[in-house]
Amino acid sequence: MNYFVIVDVTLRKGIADPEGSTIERALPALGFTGVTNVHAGKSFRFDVEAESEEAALEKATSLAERLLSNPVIEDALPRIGER
Amino acid sequence: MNYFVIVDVTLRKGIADPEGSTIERALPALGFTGVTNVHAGKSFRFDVEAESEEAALEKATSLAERLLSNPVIEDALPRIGER
Amino acid sequence: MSSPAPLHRALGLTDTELESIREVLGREPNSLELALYGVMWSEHCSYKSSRIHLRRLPTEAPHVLVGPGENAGVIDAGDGIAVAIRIESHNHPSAIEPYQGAATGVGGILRDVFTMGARPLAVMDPLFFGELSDARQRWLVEGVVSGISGYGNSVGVPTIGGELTFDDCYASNPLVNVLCCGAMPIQRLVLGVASGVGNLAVLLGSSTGRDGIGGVSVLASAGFDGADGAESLDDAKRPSVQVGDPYEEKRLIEACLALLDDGLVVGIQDLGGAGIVCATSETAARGGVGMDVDVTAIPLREAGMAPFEIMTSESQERMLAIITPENWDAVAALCTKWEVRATIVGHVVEPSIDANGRSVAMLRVRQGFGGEVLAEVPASSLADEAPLYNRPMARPADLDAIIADDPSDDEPVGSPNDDLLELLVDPAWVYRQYDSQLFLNTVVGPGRDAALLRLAGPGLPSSERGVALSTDSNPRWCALDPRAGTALTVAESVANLACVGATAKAVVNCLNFGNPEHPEVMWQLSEAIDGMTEACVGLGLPVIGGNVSLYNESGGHDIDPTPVVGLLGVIESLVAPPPGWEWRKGDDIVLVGARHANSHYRFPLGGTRWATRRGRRGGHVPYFDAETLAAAINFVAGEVASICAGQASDVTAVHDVGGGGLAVALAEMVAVTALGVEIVELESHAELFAEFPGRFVVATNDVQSFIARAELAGVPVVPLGTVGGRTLRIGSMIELSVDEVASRRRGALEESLAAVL
Amino acid sequence: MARIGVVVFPGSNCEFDAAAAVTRLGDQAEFVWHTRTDLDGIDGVILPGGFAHGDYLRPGALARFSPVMGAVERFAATGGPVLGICNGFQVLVEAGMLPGALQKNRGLTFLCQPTTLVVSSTSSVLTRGATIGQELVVPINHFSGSYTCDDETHDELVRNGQIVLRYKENPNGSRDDIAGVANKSGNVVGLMPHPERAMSALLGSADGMVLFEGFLGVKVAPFVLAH
Ligand SMILES: Nc1ncnc2c1ncn2[C@@H]1O[C@H](COP(=O)(O)OP(=O)(O)O)[C@@H](O)[C@H]1O
Ligand SMILES: [Mg+2]
Repeated sequence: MNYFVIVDVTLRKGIADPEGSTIERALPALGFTGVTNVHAGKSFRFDVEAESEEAALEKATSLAERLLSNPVIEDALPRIGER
Repeated sequence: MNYFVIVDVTLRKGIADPEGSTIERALPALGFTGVTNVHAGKSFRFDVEAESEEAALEKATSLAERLLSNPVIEDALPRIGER
Repeated sequence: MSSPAPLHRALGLTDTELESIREVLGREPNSLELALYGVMWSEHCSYKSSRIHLRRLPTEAPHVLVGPGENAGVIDAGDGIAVAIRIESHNHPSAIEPYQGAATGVGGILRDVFTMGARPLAVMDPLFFGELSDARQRWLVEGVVSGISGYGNSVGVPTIGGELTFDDCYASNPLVNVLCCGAMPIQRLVLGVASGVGNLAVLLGSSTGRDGIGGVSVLASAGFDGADGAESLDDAKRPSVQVGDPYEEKRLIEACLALLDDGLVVGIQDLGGAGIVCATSETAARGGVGMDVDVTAIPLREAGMAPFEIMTSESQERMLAIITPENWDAVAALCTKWEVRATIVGHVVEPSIDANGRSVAMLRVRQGFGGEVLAEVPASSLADEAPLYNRPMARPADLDAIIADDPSDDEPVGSPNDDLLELLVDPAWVYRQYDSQLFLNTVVGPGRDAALLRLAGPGLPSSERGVALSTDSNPRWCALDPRAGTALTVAESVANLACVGATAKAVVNCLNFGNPEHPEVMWQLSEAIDGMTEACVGLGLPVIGGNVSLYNESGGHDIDPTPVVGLLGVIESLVAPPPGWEWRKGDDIVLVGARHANSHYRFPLGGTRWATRRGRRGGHVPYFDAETLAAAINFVAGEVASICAGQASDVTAVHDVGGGGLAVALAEMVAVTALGVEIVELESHAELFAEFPGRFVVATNDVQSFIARAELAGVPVVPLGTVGGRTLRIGSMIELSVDEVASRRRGALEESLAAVL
Repeated sequence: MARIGVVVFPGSNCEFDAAAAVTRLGDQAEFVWHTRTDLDGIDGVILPGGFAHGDYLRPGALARFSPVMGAVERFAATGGPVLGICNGFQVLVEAGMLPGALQKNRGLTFLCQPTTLVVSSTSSVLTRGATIGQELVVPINHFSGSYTCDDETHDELVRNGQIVLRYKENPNGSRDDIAGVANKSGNVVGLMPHPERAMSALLGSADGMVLFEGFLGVKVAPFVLAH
């Protein structure tokens, strides 16, 4: 079976997020108020060939932790997605 | 009310995704097989002050299209997220 | 098949052009054939409006190895090294997706250079935007600069200079020009020629997607899909934006140069605008041979692509190599090492014999080698025989009135101090984002008069020489007088090179103009070409390549005529850096060159930055006078060259007087040295801000001996003052602290951009 | 004469420049393609700057899986000198051979400019020929050069003298102005600035010379492990 997996990669708490803060600072000038705590992250989407949803997630988790994120600064969360 | 919004920015269908293809090509050598159609995207997380969920999403959509993506090559999909 | 009659217009072909196609083929073209003509006979590919004018440019000199017409111009730079150079525009793509538009512009210009066998060693990026008070312009600037940075840095070619102009005429039509210069051992020079019947056409690099199909996409809409079998495609979703992949390009560069070093290719050609049809028809036409292309062999990124999409796609990072069949295994092995995909997509075949017994090199598009022929047209009819137009020309009716309204007569309003501060901009925010040092060649990087590089690089014979590069433009002059404006722009460029000791050797140009269907635009283009011709003949320079970008319109208005000059020079011995702008305490400052302009006015202000900032866009442009210019330029170039050759000199700093005039040139030197200067009283405020080339500010620690040398050379010198203190003082007109000058200049651009990300 | 292996990944672009710095000081440079799995006969390894594997995913993230990296790790484990410059530094942290991580620059733009470095520790193969407090003008050329680590790691770096170079004026937001760090033994060093671009007055600075002299063992005693 082919499963569609999405991995969200976000910066770990406490790690500086210059991209998020820059966007946040720029917002008022562009007319956006009331938007706070902006954080920038990455996401990866792919198909995983596996026996079961669980097996697919397991594979995706290993991929996410070993490759798609840098554990020193990032968290990675895989989930089964909808196409 | 404060709503937590996540905006996923992905490349539009048909637009070349060199990052995704490069990662995909590298996988077999790293011992990951059966992973295909890899696509790389961005995501933004923020809090929106708004009257209702709908109003929050509307604000996020405008923000997503005007600032967080270029609709010529990217799709931006805002959703209410869980913290 | 649906009748092609309504189709040809949708493909951008006129009724007369359709008639010519029928004549060439001796029959009705099918829709695929029409699509091929549609892209190849577009203005972009065929230069149909400009070609008859471009023929007037001088193109020859003993050191020219390859002139216009090839992918890049090439000169013999000495010591067994050939230098290739090319400039191109990527204006329209950059207007809708600034990052990718600029990035793919860099990718394209690199391919033009390494397809000649040269390793790309330097990029330059002349950029033109609307005023930064508009948020969209800031978005464009950020996007374009990061696109050039993102692609150029990653692909590993330093960006060593460019231009940065802000003017409302570019508000919805920014100009993004990119120049690339590369070098090769002279024997590696190759041309994009297919020859040798039985040889193979090998497609290298990326797969082919529906990128940049643009105009021909009408074929996909209902009614036209029959013959080509295009699957239901939602036009609105069709991506015409190309995404650059610098990593693919980097591997492509290494693989192609290695193929050439190993003698494995007969000819090689990049895929640019019009993709495979362009590369195959051009190589076949140049070689006088036929070419069979198998559309099913081409690796695709997307399913269900129709032949017209495959043939015209502008997917990036692809090259076409012509090889002998015996070399296929070696080519494949080398490409595997560099992880570059190599696929045989075509065969070189005998030319066909037409009804009159003449041999005609045919491009045939087939469904499988030996399979059904989907299109069959003479290669040269696509590549070289587009109709040429001598479009109507007319001098703008209001030009005389505009010229008559000359700001040189204006009395100064307000303080010259403020005027000067307003004119100071340091483009460092831009060029700091570019790797300008890779290959350890950059002796003078961005931010000075011209860039100066050692003539060295991987695989080159060793040499003590250097090459210098400058890009220049002056749309303000060219709007008033495109002929004199263009000639003066060339002169300004030659003066820039003199500041780093180099002798100009060759010109490339990028002619950015408005809509050629406007007679005024055609007149501007023709005048600009005459001006370039006059300057190049007068200064002894060949034009070895260029690019024409038309249809640059903004809100219904044509942009100001913007011919961009790229100039390549050589210095014979480069063992010490040129003096630069850093003068020293106690130095004497002199002005070298004619003090007064050869013009209606001693100090003309027409078309200057000073006048434009005040909304004054009229006036007279100075005359171009090759002899006077050449004397000053050659003298300065010689002075600097001897310093670069390691000789002792009393000259400590050199800067040419360019945009903003004498006051700006002095202020720039004050800013970078952080040392003040005391300048004598000038004739008038106009002398502060007048712009005309051929003048240099020189600092010397032995003014007597310097003046003696200048006199010997017949070049006028005016003593201006002495270096020292913490103030920039120019007579009674300017008095500014060094810190204010420096901080205003440093911060100007960033402050204007600050409102955006 | 030392034999220095300059590792070349697809996408590397400073390999010629690194090799030029080595040969300029009279040693021998040898390109090591990333698929090689041995470093036989090599006396020192340089991971040069550039964009290995396009820097896709994260700088260094794909490169650290290249076959050659196993050999580099073994080489380092036996005390062999390893120098990562810019992208090479990013590969070393991704591979876990050096602590910390490199994030995007504070200003979110690529930066190519001269910087002044201050030598903070001389117990590394790179800085052993310099003196503490010595100032060196060396250019930077990166987008992701902001050094990041947690407090614990930082304490340890300080305690062990592993912070070898700091910026005099921080250009990119690096924690504690860090420009370069070493491993505990001092034989593996990574730095974001490009010392190979500062080897000649003609090009603006020759201050990188003292660093390469250290790395190549010129004019200084052979490196002795610090711990
Ligand atoms: N877009 C750019 N990219 C890189 N360098 C630039 C850019 N714009 C300007 N520069 C550099 O800044 C310096 C000043 O440019 P300019 O004012 O056009 O010089 P000049 O008036 O002498 O022709 C030049 O060295 C130029 O190469
Ligand atoms: Mg210039």
